[in-house]
Amino acid sequence: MAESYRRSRWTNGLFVVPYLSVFVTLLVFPLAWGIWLSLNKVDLFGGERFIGLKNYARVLSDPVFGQAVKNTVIFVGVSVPTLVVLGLFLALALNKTTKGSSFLRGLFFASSILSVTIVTLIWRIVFIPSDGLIALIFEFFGWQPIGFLSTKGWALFSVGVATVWWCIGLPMMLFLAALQQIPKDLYEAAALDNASRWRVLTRITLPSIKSTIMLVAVIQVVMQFQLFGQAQLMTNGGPAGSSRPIVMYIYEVGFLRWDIGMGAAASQVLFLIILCAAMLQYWISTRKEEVDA
Amino acid sequence: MKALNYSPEHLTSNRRLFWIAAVLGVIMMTPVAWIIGLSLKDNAELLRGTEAVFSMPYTLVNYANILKSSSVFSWFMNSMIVAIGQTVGVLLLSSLAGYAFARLEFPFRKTLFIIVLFGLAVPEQAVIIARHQMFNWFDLHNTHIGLILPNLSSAFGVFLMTQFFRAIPKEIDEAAMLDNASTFRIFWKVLLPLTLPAQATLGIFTFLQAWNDYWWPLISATKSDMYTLTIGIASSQTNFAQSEGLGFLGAQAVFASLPVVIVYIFFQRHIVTAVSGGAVK
Amino acid sequence: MSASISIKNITKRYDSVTVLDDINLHIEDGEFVVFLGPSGCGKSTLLRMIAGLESITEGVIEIGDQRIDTLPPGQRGVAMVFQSYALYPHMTTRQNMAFGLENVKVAQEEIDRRVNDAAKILEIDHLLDRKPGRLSGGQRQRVAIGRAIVKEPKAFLFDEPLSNLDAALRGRTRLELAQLHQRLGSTMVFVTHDQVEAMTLADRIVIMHNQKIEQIGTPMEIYQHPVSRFVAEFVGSPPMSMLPINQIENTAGGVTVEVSGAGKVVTAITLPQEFNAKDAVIGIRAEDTRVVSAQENGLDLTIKVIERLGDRTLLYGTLVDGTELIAEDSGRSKVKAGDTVRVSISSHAAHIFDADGLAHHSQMEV
Amino acid sequence: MSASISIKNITKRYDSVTVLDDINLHIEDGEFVVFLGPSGCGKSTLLRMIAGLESITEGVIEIGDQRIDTLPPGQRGVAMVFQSYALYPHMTTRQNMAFGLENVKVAQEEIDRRVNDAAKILEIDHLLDRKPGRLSGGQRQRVAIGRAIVKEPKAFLFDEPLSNLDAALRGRTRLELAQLHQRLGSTMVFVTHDQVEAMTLADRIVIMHNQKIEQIGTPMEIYQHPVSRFVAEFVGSPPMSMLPINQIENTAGGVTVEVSGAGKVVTAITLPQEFNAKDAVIGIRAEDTRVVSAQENGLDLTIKVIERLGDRTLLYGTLVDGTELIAEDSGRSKVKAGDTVRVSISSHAAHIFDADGLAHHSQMEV
Amino acid sequence: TTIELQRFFGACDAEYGKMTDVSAAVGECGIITTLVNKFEADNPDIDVKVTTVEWPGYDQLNAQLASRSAPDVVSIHYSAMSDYQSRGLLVPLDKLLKDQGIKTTDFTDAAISSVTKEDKIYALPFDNWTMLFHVNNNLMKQAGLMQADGRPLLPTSRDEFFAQGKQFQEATGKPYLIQVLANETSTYARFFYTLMMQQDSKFFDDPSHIDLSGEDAKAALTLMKDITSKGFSAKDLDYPAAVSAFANGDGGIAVNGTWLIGSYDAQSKEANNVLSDGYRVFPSPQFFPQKNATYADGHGWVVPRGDRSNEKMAAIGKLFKFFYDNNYQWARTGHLPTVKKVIASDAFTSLPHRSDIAEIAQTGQALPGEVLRQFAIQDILGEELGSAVNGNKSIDEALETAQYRINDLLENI
Ligand SMILES: Nc1ncnc2c1ncn2[C@@H]1O[C@H](COP(=O)(O)OP(=O)(O)OP(=O)(O)O)[C@@H](O)[C@H]1O
Ligand SMILES: Nc1ncnc2c1ncn2[C@@H]1O[C@H](COP(=O)(O)OP(=O)(O)OP(=O)(O)O)[C@@H](O)[C@H]1O
Ligand SMILES: [Mg+2]
Ligand SMILES: [Mg+2]
Repeated sequence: MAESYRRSRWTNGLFVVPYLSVFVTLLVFPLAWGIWLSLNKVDLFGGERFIGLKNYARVLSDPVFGQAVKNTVIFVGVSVPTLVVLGLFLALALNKTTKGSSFLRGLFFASSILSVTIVTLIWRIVFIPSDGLIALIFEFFGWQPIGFLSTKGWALFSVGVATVWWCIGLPMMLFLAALQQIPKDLYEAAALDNASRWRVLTRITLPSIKSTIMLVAVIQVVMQFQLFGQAQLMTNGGPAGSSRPIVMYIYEVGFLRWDIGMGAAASQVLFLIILCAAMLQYWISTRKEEVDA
Repeated sequence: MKALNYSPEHLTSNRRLFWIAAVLGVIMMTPVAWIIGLSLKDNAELLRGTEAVFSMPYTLVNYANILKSSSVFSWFMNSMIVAIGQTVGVLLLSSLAGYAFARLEFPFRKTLFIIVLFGLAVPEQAVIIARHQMFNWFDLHNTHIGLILPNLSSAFGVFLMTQFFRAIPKEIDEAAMLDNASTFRIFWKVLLPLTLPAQATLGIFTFLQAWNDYWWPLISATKSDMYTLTIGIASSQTNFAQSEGLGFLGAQAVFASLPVVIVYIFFQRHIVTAVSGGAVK
Repeated sequence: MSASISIKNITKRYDSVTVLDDINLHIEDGEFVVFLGPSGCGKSTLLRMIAGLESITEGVIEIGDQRIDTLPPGQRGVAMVFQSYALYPHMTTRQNMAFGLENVKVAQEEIDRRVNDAAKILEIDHLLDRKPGRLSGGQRQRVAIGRAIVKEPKAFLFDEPLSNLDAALRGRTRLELAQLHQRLGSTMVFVTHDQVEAMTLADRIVIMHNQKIEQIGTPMEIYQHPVSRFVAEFVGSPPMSMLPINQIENTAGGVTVEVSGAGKVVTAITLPQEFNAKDAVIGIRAEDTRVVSAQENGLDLTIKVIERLGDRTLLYGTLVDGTELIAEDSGRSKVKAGDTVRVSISSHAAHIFDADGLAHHSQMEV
Repeated sequence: MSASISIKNITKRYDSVTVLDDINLHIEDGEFVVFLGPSGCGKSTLLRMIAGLESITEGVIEIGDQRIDTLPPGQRGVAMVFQSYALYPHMTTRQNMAFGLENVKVAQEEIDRRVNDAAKILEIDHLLDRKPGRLSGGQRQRVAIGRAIVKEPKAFLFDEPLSNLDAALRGRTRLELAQLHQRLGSTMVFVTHDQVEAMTLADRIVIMHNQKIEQIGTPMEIYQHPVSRFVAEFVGSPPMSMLPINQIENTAGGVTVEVSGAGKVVTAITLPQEFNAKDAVIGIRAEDTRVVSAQENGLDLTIKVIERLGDRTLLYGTLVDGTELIAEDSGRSKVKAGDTVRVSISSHAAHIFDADGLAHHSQMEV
Repeated sequence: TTIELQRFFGACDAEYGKMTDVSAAVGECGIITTLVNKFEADNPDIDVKVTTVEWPGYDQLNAQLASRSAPDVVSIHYSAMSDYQSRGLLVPLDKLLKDQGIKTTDFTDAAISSVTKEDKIYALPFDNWTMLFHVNNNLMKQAGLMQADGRPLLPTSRDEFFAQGKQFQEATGKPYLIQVLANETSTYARFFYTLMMQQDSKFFDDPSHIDLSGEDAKAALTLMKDITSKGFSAKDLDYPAAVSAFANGDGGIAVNGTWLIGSYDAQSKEANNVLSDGYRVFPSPQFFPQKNATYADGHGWVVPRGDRSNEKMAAIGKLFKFFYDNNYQWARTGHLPTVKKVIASDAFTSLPHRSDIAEIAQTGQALPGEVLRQFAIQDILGEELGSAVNGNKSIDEALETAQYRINDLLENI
């Protein structure tokens, strides 16, 4: 048997050893430990006692958890499409080489560099009644003030606004990158084919960046399911738990109630939900490919 | 003479879209302008009503107060060390692993890659307690290493770098093979330089993430001289701090963001091209 | 449905750079015209201006009797085949071809009919439900042409459509294009920098150079009577050999020139009175040379490189003074590199170019 | 420093698909060998197996006297030029060329010397400090060759290095390669599917087809004595015309065949006793046909398409029964599409192929 | 010796980093910073290393305890102590205090009982705080709710509350109460505790079980809901908005903590603002006749478990003694002192408004010390009360859910 550079060699694996060792010690092992904890009655300071799936039963039967799941799903269901559509819109509008567009591109991306404490600080100061920016605007127009952070419905909406504001940069950039890779001559062919602007968008542009749309959606779903800081700092999950996301539930159970076991169980449930959502998306996208082909 | 131009830019966008985006941009920036305005006002004045932002006098006293805090600079240094350390670490590990996953054959390659991809979906909450315990054993809390390590396990970097290495034509490493370069030298001298745009992209994201990280530093750096800037500034807020001054809070927000904003403004062009040029197809 | 194209005083500038300078050209209805020229001479720009993909700085373009340069591309009634084909990657062959018709709301049966007809002509009926990603280069090329055909345009525009194909396929497709033109009888404008393509396809060739049209003519006119040294060297493979002239003598029925290091060559060319021999050259095509036995008259050529093309053999050599000359021998030539052979030149086929590159041809019609 | 290459019983399989089947080939020291064949026939695979970039399923490869198939690519002493050039984009020309030498710790002066020498040979001295992104296609190509030269390899391997160049540049570079081979005298193996390249460059051509070597020979052997119908049709442009044979008669000094719809053709071919005329064809190259006046003997050819190549004109036509035939006329041909011309065939140059594609040539040496 | 001290109360090194003159400092942060500085200056052999944490800092404390790297002295709420004490994470301080000559009887009953668990003292009580009624007299005057002695007329029963509120609102057009109702759970819970205590309710008789099924709970919540739904309170204000709303004169009475006395008093001493010369503060009025009580909590200093040398323990003792001695200084923040003799002292009573609220020392009441996870309970209770007050749930439903959730929490500790 002759030698080839492509031959599988265990020494080649050495390149992944540094990462894998970090991956295993800092992710896989803690994850496994987390799963173990979720099977135990345990608080922050130890005292483990194996109780099987009881923690899961408690989590799943807790109406507060149910509400948190509902909130999170609604949040993801609204914010992710918004991010995708808005990001796409911005990318389309700013896909030019003019100074104005590149300035705006920079501007829309700029918010992504702020930390969550700053972002929520900014938005709290915008949303608070009487002193907030929006309150001033409402006052100026003589409108009835709205308690954006303290009214059921508006609270989650406000968290969503801050989130979209914070996260819009990345989708826009990814879409811009994808748009720039569409060959120019496709558009020229379409122009000669008498295609209207709308048909160019729907039949040329969107199909060409389909995989990027998918990628952006998956990334955002994974990220938005982990919503925490914004809700914690802006609304504290309220009112009446109407803006409490799953991660905040986990935090409360684990850190305020010290019930690590139950928190761990909720974490694993979240992990499963994210995994399923991502795989579902992946499955839908690849399945459609196959039908097309 | 009517100029006809059907470049893609003209087909996918037009003036109207641009102006809508411009208006959105103004709306985007309003909160930031609001905060900056607040940060330039005396707190006592704001206490009586935030409309004061729209009128003189303005003052830098809030910033002066932040700077007077003796620890701000050491927090800043901690943030720098942690962010840079994390960035370098992630780039190194992800590049090595990405190269191997994209280019080399070794036992269980596919399986390992899929397992790593599963890592993308693991929420931080699912691992943070066990991590905290582990760092106990090794006495890593309140050290820079302890702050840097956890995010090195990010699967995103490996995923991204694998995509990038895959996009490099195979002939390049074959040419290097024939040039008698060792596997490591091919990685180091030939392929790695070609992933510079990718390195920039991943580097920027890692840096920003590290800079803005909150949870892990909060529970790992519990000594004030190990605080990062985010934690440090949060800690200096008093009990029910907001009553003490929107101006001071605004200044803190601006101040904590300043380094990344400066980095961003300086490198904006590169960041944008790096992100667009290096995006995954 | 096809029409003539008139290009009147067209100028194109990018900022201060002039890319095309006052171009005038009339293309007849049904004619196959090829724009030929070196890279960057503005061929694509001119074609794209006809299509409406590039703005016009000055001038007017008409198709038939209608001025079209003010119309958007889709309404000019032209179809274009791109070098990269520009097929819509996510649409099947059928969808690619139908897209343009759907845009102008042609009835579905009519679309089907046209697509099927075109597919039959191009022999791509079995590929109608594949996407471009699953087609070979040649098949893609045909789909791109099909997409043009179904629109029944007044004129077809081709921008180097063959340059992405491999050698063998390029030859075959060239032939198919020629047949297609015969079958459809449409006006066709074709851009290339490959002179073989130009020669084999064109009714007329437009040679472009330095922002201008250098020569317009049938392939044979261009090959046999290039107006300038540039055209002479650009058209023909291998390129015409250029030998520096030392001295010119007027003789009956032409001039006899003394070629540097090669002795006298008798030609049938009459030169004007004021002709300046300085820096003038005589141009000879390889096929107008002949390897003869050492006893016969001719030039001694020391062979450096031999190219065997099967049916003929090209000999790249130098004359005694180092001047380079390319000669042709039969496909069964026994000449080897390093040999010195005697070469005779068909002097009636020679051309003389003055210092400015202006050509003078033999009066004798051959 | 150059060496012969021996390929012994090489087989390559991907899972169950056999890509190369028991290949044997000996390449002489200093020889220029071209692998020619249709796309997908395994040319690149074989070349890459020599380079060590592809594993070998069975068999042995030797360079000089040394078995090399067990060595890693870098230690085989071969250099390769890729179709895409595979230059290191972030290194200057000089660094690109020096990289391989640095890897084996050649002294710096020696590296400089070799790089400068190679750059001079290839006329890229002025480009040494540029990066590939700022080089034209032809310049990149030369840098890629330069990178190979500095390693002073035992053999050069080329995988379609010209196919990314445009027509004119391809012709020029072909010539430069031929000169380079003359100058260096190294063993060179060159892969292409362009038969013109193969014909013009090779000392010997290896025709590959169906996982096998179909024929090995000098360009002229291959052109004039193709061993099979496949080779005959693949080599030569335009391809050899194939006319179906109805009947065969043995005559003195050869056979006379009756060609479908074209009457009798007298050849100098002797066929074996048991030859089966069924499905046999007679092959005629375009240059072995001649347009004659209507009074002379010959076949009537109705012309469909005309290709004017300048120095000659190709006539694509059909005989009375529809059989296709390509004939050649002079560059100054006046024939137009639609004309019917009389064509005579140099029958001593004809070839006969039996139903299995096996060739029979004229005994007469020409 | 080095003492690691960890506290909230904010950072103000800029202003007070070097200052040792405690009497010149104002505000929680300023006073605690100068106190520590002074202590270090007085005891050159002891080095106090201060770590400031974000309020309330329990995430960090938990992390430190879990990693056995807790500091020597930590600030804590009385209400959070049981959690740590019950897991043996705190060091009893009886001996340490006794060595310094501090007797349990030196502290107010409210204070000492808050820090005593299982008959041992686990914290140095530092202060008590409650929610108060901060009154804008200028507006009260406008509404005709001023008494002859310059005191505002405050309700002493529910009916009076609504009557006076109505009168106030009709006269001024502004809400009677300014409450923190948005983005906040603690204010709901504290007010509710106060109302329950005024009814002498036994809702936490069993510290591992809350009982909200009684009429008392219903009455308390009904009152809270009526105040808001009948329009007697400003709506939608979060904490900072409520603070500034009162400062802007947007309402008559702010329901907020002891810690605001200082800044409102300062404002009232300036000219030309809505509070000029018109600020008073009083304990929460008695809405229910059964008992004069108000919910109170407080800050104390604990020593987390860990190995410490005797020398270090002695140093900590010195520090605690110093804090004890300077209880008056701390009381200047607005919090109530925990040392009996300070409350009685002239210095304290002559501080503005302190005499108006002195009774809190008697009426202030905490949840039973054995109740664990009081922060978590407060969150749950506040959330459910809030949904009832804001009309998202019926009163019965809210109480039922709160009771269920709290008991589920307590059962699973
Ligand atoms: N946007 C532009 N700005 C400035 N110059 C341009 C621009 N587009 C093209 N040019 C210039 O115009 C000239 C003509 O370009 P064009 O593409 O028409 O050449 P071409 O003849 O088609 O060449 P090729 O054979 O390489 O395709 C070139 O010199 C090119 O550099
Ligand atoms: N990894 C692989 N797995 C399976 N089959 C392969 C693989 N690589 C190549 N082949 C097949 O091997 C055959 C030979 O490929 P090769 O690249 O050598 O062809 P080639 O002669 O160089 O063609 P071309 O002229 O198109 O470059 C092809 O039919 C190809 O499909
Ligand atoms: Mg062009
Ligand atoms: Mg190949």
